[in-house]
This record gives sequence, C-alpha cells and structure tokens, in this order.
Amino acid sequence: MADFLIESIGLPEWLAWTVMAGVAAFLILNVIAGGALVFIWAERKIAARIQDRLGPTRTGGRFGWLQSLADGIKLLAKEDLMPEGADGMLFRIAPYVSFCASFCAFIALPFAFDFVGQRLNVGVFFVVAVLGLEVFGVILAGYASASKWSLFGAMREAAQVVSYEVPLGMCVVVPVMLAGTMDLVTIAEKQAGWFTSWYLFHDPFTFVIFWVYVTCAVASVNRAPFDLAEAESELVAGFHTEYSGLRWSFFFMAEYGSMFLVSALAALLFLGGWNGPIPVAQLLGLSEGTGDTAHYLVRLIGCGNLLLKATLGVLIMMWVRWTLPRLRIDQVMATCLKYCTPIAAAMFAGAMLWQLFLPGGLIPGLGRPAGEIREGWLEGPGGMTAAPAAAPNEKPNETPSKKVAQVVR
Amino acid sequence: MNFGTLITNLLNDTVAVSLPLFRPELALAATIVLLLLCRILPVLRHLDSALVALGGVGFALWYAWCDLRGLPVGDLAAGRQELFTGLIVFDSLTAYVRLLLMGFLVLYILFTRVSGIPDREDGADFYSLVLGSTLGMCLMASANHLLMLFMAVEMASVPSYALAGLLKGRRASSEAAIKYAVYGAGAAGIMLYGLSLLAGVLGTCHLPSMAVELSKVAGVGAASGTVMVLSLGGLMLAVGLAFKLSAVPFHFWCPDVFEGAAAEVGAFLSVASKAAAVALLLRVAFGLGVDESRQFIVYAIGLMAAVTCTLGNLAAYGQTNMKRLLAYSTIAHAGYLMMGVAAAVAMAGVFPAGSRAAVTAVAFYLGTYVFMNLGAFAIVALLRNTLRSEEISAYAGLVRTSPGIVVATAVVLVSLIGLPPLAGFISKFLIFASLVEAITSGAERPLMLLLLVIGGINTVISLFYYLRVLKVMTFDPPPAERAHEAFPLVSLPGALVTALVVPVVAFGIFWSGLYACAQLAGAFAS
Amino acid sequence: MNLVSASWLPPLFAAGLLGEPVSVTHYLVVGAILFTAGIVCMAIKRNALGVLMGIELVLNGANVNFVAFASPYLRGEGAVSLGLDGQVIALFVILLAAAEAAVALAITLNFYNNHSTVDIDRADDLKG
Amino acid sequence: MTGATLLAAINFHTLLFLLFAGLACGFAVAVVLADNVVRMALYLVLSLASTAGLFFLAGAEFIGAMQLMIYVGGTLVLLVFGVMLTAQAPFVSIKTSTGDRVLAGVVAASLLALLLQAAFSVDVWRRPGVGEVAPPAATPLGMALVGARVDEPAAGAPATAVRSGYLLPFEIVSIHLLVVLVGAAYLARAKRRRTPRAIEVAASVESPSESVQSTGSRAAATGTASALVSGGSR
Repeated sequence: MADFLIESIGLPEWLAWTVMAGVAAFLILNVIAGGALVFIWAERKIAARIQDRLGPTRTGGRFGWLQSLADGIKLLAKEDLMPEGADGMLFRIAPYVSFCASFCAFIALPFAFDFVGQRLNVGVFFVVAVLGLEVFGVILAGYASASKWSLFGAMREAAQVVSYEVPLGMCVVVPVMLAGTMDLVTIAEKQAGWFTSWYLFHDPFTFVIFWVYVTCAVASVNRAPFDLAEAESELVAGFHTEYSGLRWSFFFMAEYGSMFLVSALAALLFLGGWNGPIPVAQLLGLSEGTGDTAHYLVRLIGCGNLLLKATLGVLIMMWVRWTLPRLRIDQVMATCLKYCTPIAAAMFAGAMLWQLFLPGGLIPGLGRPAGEIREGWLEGPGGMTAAPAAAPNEKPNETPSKKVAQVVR
Repeated sequence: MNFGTLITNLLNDTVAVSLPLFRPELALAATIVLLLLCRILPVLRHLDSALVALGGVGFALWYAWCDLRGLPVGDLAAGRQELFTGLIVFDSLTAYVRLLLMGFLVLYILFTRVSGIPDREDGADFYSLVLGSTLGMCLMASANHLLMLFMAVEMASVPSYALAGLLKGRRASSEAAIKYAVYGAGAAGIMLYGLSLLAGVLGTCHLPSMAVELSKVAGVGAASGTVMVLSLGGLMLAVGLAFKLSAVPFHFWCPDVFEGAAAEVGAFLSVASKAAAVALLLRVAFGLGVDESRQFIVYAIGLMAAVTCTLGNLAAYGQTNMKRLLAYSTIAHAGYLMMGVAAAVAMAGVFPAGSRAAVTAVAFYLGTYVFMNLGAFAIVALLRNTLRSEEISAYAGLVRTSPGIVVATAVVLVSLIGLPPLAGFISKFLIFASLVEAITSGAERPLMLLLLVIGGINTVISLFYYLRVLKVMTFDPPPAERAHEAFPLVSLPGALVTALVVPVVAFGIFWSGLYACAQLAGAFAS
Repeated sequence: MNLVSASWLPPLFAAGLLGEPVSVTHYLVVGAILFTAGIVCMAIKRNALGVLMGIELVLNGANVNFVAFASPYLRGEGAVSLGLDGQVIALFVILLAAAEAAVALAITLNFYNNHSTVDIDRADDLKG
Repeated sequence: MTGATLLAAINFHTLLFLLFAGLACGFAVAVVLADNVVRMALYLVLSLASTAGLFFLAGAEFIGAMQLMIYVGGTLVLLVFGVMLTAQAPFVSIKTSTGDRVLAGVVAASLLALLLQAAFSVDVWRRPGVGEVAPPAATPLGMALVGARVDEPAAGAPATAVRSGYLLPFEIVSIHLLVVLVGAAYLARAKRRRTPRAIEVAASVESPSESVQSTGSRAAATGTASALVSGGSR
C-alpha cells in the first residue's frame, strides 16, 4: 500500500509509511473493538440458548443485536470509581497494559498473504510472547485494587498463565518444525491446497497436539473452565472486582482480542490459515497472476476465510465456557503439568519421528517431503553457497503463489 | 555442501571426537537425571540417593582417570584437543582438574553420608545440586569460549546458592544464601559486561582467536581508547573470577556464607569451587596473556594475591567460630594459589620450563588441598554432631575425652600452615620455589620478590591462629556443662577422618605419584 | 508543517542524532545506562526483590552490548563484528538469568519465611 | 530548512531507536528511583520490553522475541509473583536513606562516566552503521544451536575467528535448568514432616540473635510457591 501511495499519489516516503501505519493500526483497533462488540453479543445469545433462555431481545430489533452498543454507551457514561486504598497510578494504567499487549500481538498476525501489519521472521514466537504479557495488566490490576479478591485473582492468573505457556509453546513448535520456519505467512502458505494438507491432518500427532493447543489456548486467555482469575462464585469478580466503566471495558476488549488472536493462531498453524478447504482460486486459475484485481480478490477471500475460522474458534470457546464447570486451582495446575505438558512433549517427539521416517506421509502424494524445506535453508541470501542436491527444481525465492500452484499440481 | 553433508560432518565431529573426551561430564549428567528418576519412579524410590550418586561419580572418576592416563606422555602439547567446534578444550589441565573434582566428589559423598546432613528425603535434591554444580566446575576447567566461560561460572554458582540455603529453617542459613546469591549474581553480571566489551573489541569469543586478535589490537601503536576498553573489560572479568576465588576485595561473602551454611556445604565451596576457579584463572590468564597484555595480567593477579593472602590471614585472628576461621583460611590459601598462577604467567614468555613448574606447583597444591580442607571441614561437621557447637571455645579440653580427633585436627591444621613433613609443606614449598625461579629468570622480578616476602610472612602469621585452635583443644579446661560424649576413632566417622588425614601425611612423604600427575597438568603451560 | 519545523529539530540534526544511521556506540550508551542503573539498584535497594531486579538490569545491559556487536545494521565501516556469536550469547544469558531468578526468588521466599521481612538490611546476623 | 525537508531527512530507524532507547533508559532510571516495589516491577517490565524493541531494531528478532517471552513473560512474572507473596504493607515501600542515595548518585555518575568513555573511545564504534541488511532469519541461529553454522561469516569478522556451533551449551543448559529447578523446588517446598537428628543439630547450632520463628503458618503459601517456581522456571 505504501508503494501505491508513493507512486500514484506522489506522497513523500515518510508520509506514505505513516499513513499506512495509521491505516493498519486503525483497522486492527477496529477488529478488536468491533470484534469485541459482536463477540459479547454472540456470547450472550449463545449462553442464553445453551441455558434454554432467550438472551437479549429488545435493543435494536429481534435479536437484540444492538445490546453491546447500548452496553458500551452505558459503560462510557458510568462513573469511574477507584478504591480508597488503591495505588492510583497502577490502578489506572493496568487495563491499558493488558489491552496494549493484546493489541501489539496483532501487529504480526497475517490475515492473508500480504495483509499483515509487520511480517516478522519470528512471527509465531512474537505473537505467543506478546500474548503472555497480557498477564501483567491483570497482576497490576489485582495488586493495585487493594482488595483481597483482586489479589487472589491476580496470583492465580500469574501462576496459571506462566505454567500454561510451557505446553502452549510446545504445541506451537510442532507446526514450526513441519514448516521449517517461524514466519506465520510461510507456515500458512505451506498448507495451501486441499484441506488434507492442513497441519491438523498432517499426521496423527499433529491431530492430537491441536487439541492440546486448544486446551492450553483456552487456559492462557483465562476462559472458562480455566477462568480462575475471575471466578465469580469465589472471588466476586477476581482481578477486576474494583473496576467499572471504561477501564473495565478495556479488560474485556483485551480478553476478546486475545481469544480472537489464539483462534486465529490456531487457524494459521493447524487449519490452513487463509487457505480454504478446497483450493477454489487455484482450480479457477485465479492465483496464476491473471491481473491485480483477481489477485486482490483472492486475498480478500483468504482474509474472509481466516476470519471465519478464527470466529469459529471463538464460538467454540463460548460453547465450552457455558458447558463445562470451572476447575479448581490445583486441577488447573495438574492439567497443565501432569497432562498437557507430557502429552505435548510426546506428540512433539512423535511428529519429529514421523517427519524423519515418513516424510512423505502414509499416502504418497499427499504429504511433502521434509528434505525440500531443509535444503531451502542452505540456499538463498545469507545461506551457505550450497549446491542444491535434493530439490533442484525449486528455487527458494519464487513467489509463494507459484509455489502454491506447484504443490497443487 | 548440502544439508546431509553438514549433518554428517557434525555427527562425526560430535560423536567420534568430542563425546569420548566428555565422558566424565556425561556420567555426571546421567547421574543427575537418574537421581531425579529416583524421586519420581516408585520402583527406584527406595534406592539410597547417596549410593546412586556414588555410583555415577565412580564412573565419572574412572573416565577421568582414563582420560588422564590416555594423554600422550612424550609430546605433552599434542594432547590438546578442541571439542565441540572449539567451545571447550581438552588438555592436561582439563584432565587433571576433572580427575581432582571427581576424586573429591567420591570422598565428599562418603563424608556427607556419614555426617548425615542431607537426610534420605532430601538426599536426591542435595546430590543433584552438588553434581550439577560440579558439572559446571568441569566446564570451568575446560572453557575455551566466552559463552562457555560465563555459562560454566553460572552453572557452578547457581546450584551453590541453593546449597548455601540447605538448612531451610535456620535464619543464618537463609541469610547466607541470600547474600551469596545477590553478591554472586552481581559479580557474574559485572563479569558478563566485561566479557561483552572484550568480545566487542576483539570480534570473537573463542579464547585462542581472542589472543591472536589481542596481539594485533594491543600491539605497538594501539589506539589508547581501545586499550582503555580492553583493560576495563579485563578488570570487569577479573571481578567475576576474583569472586569465585574469594580474592580480596571480593571475599566478603566467604566468611558469612561459610558460617551460615552447613559445614558440609562449606567444604564443597571451599575445595571444589576453588579448584575450578583456579583452573579457570589459569585458562583465562594464559589464554589472554599475549606479550602485550602479560604484564597487566601478572600485576593484577600478583597484587590481588598479596592482598588476599595477607588480609585472609590477619582476619582469621579474631575469629571465634571454627567455620569462619576456615573461611578466612580458605581466602588466604586462594592468595597462595594466585601467587603460583602469577609466577606461571610471568614466566610464560621468558622461561617456559619455569612456567610449567609453576603450574605443576599450583596443581599439586590443589591436589593436597582437597584432603587438607575436606579433612578440616569433616572434623568440624562431625564434632558438630557430637558437641552441638561450631565455636572454637566448645572444643576446649577435647583431648581428654577424644584424643584421636585432636591428633587428626593437629595433622590437618599443621599441614594447612605448611610445616614439614606434611603435604601442605610440599605444596607451599613448590609454590615458593616457582616464585624463586621467576626471580632468577628475571620475569617481573620486583613483583615476584614482593610475593615471596609476603608469602613467607603470611606463613608465619598463619602459624598463630591455627595453633590457637590446637591450644584450646589441648590445654584449656573443658566447659563444665558439656555432655561427656566422646568421639571414638574406631567408628564410621572416625574411619572417615582417618581416611582423610592419612593422605595428608602420606603425600608429605610419598609425594612423587601426585607430583607426576601434577606435572602432566603443568604441561598445559607449554 | 509549522509543528515539525519547530526549533528543537535542527539541534538534533546537528548532533547527528536523527539524520544518521545508528552506530554501535548508540547501543553501548544504552547498555551502559542500563548497567549502571542495575548496579545502583543492587546497591541501594533494601528490598531483596528490588536487588534481584537490579541484577536483571545488569544482565540486560550486557545483553544490549552483545546484540549491538553482533548486529550487521550497526557495524560502522571497518569495525569488527561478532556475528552470530553475540546473538547466541545474548540468548543464553536470557536463559541463565531465568534460572538464576528462579533460585534467587526461592531463596528470598525462604529468607522471608525465616525473618518475616524482605528487608535485606535485616540480614545482619552474620557480620561479614 | 523547511519542515518537510527536515522530516524527509529523518532516518526512521534512528527515530525508532531513540524512542525505544529513551524508554528503556528512562524506565531503568525509574526502577532505581521508585520506592514502591510493585512500581519498580512495572518499570522494569517496560524497560525490558523496550530493550526487546532495541533488539528488533538491531536485527536480532529472535532474541527480541525471546526477551519478551522468557525475560518479560516468565522471569518477571515470577519476580512479581514473589513481590505479591511478600507484599505486606510495611515492605512494599522500604525507603532508602538520603545518605545512601547521595552516595549512590556519586558512584553511579562516576561509573557511568567510565562506561560512557569506554563506549565512545573506540573510533570504529562511533561510525554510523553501514546499514547493511542481512536477511533476518532465525534459521542460521537455529542451525548454530544444533551445532552447524550455515550463515556466512559476518562482514568484518576477524579472519582468525573460529566459528563455533553451539550444540554443547544448548544441551548442557537443559541439565542446568533441571538442577536449578530441583534446587528451587527444594527451597520453596513446605517443611518436612520429620527432622532427622543431624539436621536438627546443624540448625540448632547457635548463631547470634537467633530467635524462634513460627514457620508453620506460611507453609501453605510456600507450597503454592513451589508449584509456581517450578512452573515458571521451565
């Protein structure tokens, strides 16, 4: 987009970049904020239906679809309270810390091939790392509120999030290993084609580890059944007991932002990213460079694909929340340390051995040999001046869309 | 070169060359994992962790012995081999120090088993920490790369912090641990900053390459700025090493930690940690001691040695607690060892044979020091179990109830002073002899002369406070309220003390075997 | 555009701070400040956890140096470069710092259990 | 110079550097100046996160992400957790005396002067970066950790420099972490059920101003801590 601004409108380079950054930030912000509105409404409806009620019905017509907006206006108008013993500065800053962490992770999240804030070489790692920072806002909120409930909630959150980062990291490593890169864009590109090339279906181990990932992801964003930090039956409302008004809503935007983020990450790592289950675009020959508009269309469809998958993930989290009972703190810890971590480790080893001994997969033609990827490491700029032995046909710098086509053929 | 060749080369280098010479460390690592399994698996839960640790260390000791024996005798420098693509180096010094550490560990595990400080429940944790720390010390002795240097120091230190807090319920122990951890981590941080400056100027982290670059950068007509950065980095590195050596002015943790921690932990820190630190000092001093920087290094080590030795001995005077006294004695001995290192580095350029002899002296000193200091701490620990006190005054009149232990104490302390015919005498004699050799060969003559004089004076000073302990034990009347518990030599603890004390006498008389091993280590300087 | 032509910009240019690419020294200055802050933090904080934070700052200061020496972007004409070594060392320092912090925290909690305080000045039973 | 040309002359990399460097240094100083330990923790988090930004700018993306993940997300959460466990009202703000502060100021100023002189005293370090763009790739780093170097020698690396693979530290650090984990868990574990004699004796050896503490009440808290310490230090 920056190139477009520079070339067509003639803006100076710095202004073009600034404008582009602004637009990207605006879009991401809207995805989080708008997404939160929709998701909150959806959650209320789903919760109601699961519990055999109606949920919001009045505001904005039949389905109460304006309920969230009305709530938002109410929150804006609400008096902003601060407890007497609170540490003012920390109390005020905590929601923003949470929100910023959740927001920053979106920087590296690709929505489609080049719909990404900043394509990072270590994208997966960055997203997971930044997501882990959200816990700081919660801890600070818990401490600064000068309330026992808040502090308990914060301590639980700290314990839980730090522990669950271990199996979560292990789960994330498996697709990274299969793709041979930590770049989210490349990982998604490698799963192009029919849905059989999604990493979910790569081998039995990745199939299992996907569910471990789902468990850990739910735990790491503090959703039920792992929402110990805000267990309302024990802790009033946990870390945000003392918050109200806009600050409170920031916590919620952060929570829904993170939910969307981990779901999108699941989609990118295991469910083919922006590639649909059936490679329609390739079948129609759209991605072979038939013009910019077509290209753009493919990207847009891809973006829609990813959003759909991520939303589906969020909806599943809601389903889980209203179906399963909350765990005790020791059960939460046991789930992480005694089950998730060993299973993730075993699956990681299994996936590695599978890569080693069955690189082509069980059914020939469906999988991709690992050697191709590994040879690519040694070529290209910065690599060794290597003689390509195993994969002479593939040049590392080809445009990804061509690569996709190759795979399909 | 494609990916396959790359991996094949790597495998060849690692499996065929590096791992066989890394067996002692591997044995330690395997033992640590086994100790952990002992806690987890129900089948292994009833195994005595001390026995498991002893078994593993036994293997490590055997491998270390084989490695030392396997060194080529004729051309000693040919035994030098860089392992793991230059990260660590295997040479005679590595082999010797490793053997020393493993031998120490065997004795140490027996000692802790007898004195009963890690009980069965905590045994696995305790031995994991001890073995983990020793693994770090082995790497300290063989570090050939700045990363390995820093990592080895951390690996040796961090478990020791936990060891210092071994007696969880005791106020002094937790205080000792927190002081050790804070000072230790601070020193490591400063050292790391120094390493970053050195690496930044020289553009490499591999010690031999650094030496090559150093002689280019610091040669004639070097920019003063570069020299300043180099010396700043060197001094900051020295802070970290001095902390590990407990050299003045970075010694202040030593008495507190030794007093607060259990005597068993004190023994570990005082012997093993010191041996590894001296080996690392030798490595760094020889590694970076090219012609341009040698004088700087010699003066830094030499002056620090003089101050350390004097201050350690002087401060030992006023002590009423036996562990504190031994702590200051440890500091003083670090001073003597550093004198040997200074002499070795000073002669490295002008008189290689002398340099080898000096390294031999340091290595021999370390070898006898294992028995002397482990013996001293064992006596403290075992007497604590009978007398329930570690104060010197509590030892009053001990000769009447248990003469055997007093004789043992006398042997150990006299050896620590360095009087004939005990092992300590030979070691000290060798160190002073190498100082004399340095003077005659004209390497840094004024400094060496100073060191010789200070070393002599210090030996005399140390006479008094060691003998005061013996005086209290023999001449002073026993305190009235003391339980009349004797310490018989015919018992398990008695046997242990005997086993530690006999070598102190034996090495004083038949020292050629140990000396031959130490000479192998000395070949490192060639 | 009146805002951007404010008077504070030209001096920054004159000092070569804004117009020129960053050099290694820029990073070293940051490293030095972090390091000094860490040392001071260790020296003056009486809360044991404050001291631990000082240690983290010290290690981080050194890490900035290593990364700067390793960076191909920052290397001036004719300077030596650490290459990948610097990055790897920074990586391991982060790991080792985590291990150290875990032990130091456990020790601090143990101290707190025995002394009922985290004030490190109260650790005065042993006179060093 | 008009505003537009001035802006056009700005090197954005440098601008970002100044931003992150300012934040990192500013918050580091704030850590020193703050008295409240929880605020110190917050400033430290912000300082280290800004440092991660500096790493990204220097082309060390993996290190930056690692810093965020392990340092900020793991180590500091652990520290903050320790703060929470010990944050009783009297200990939250332990004030440093003014004399200490002045002394520390003087020492800090001289130390900083020394280090800054070191930073400025090497000529080649002061030259602006050549801005040579190596493709930021985690692959060479990963391969180096496995023991094989696939990167090309860095421009300006000394010819004599040995290019080491890092298989050994990569493997051996796992043993270290295991040992440290065992140690931390040992220290933070609740008190034992029975005390054998030797330990009792060793613990009862008199030390000055020894006083009996009731540790039982905190045993539960310590137990939780052990679970957390072991979780966090992985």
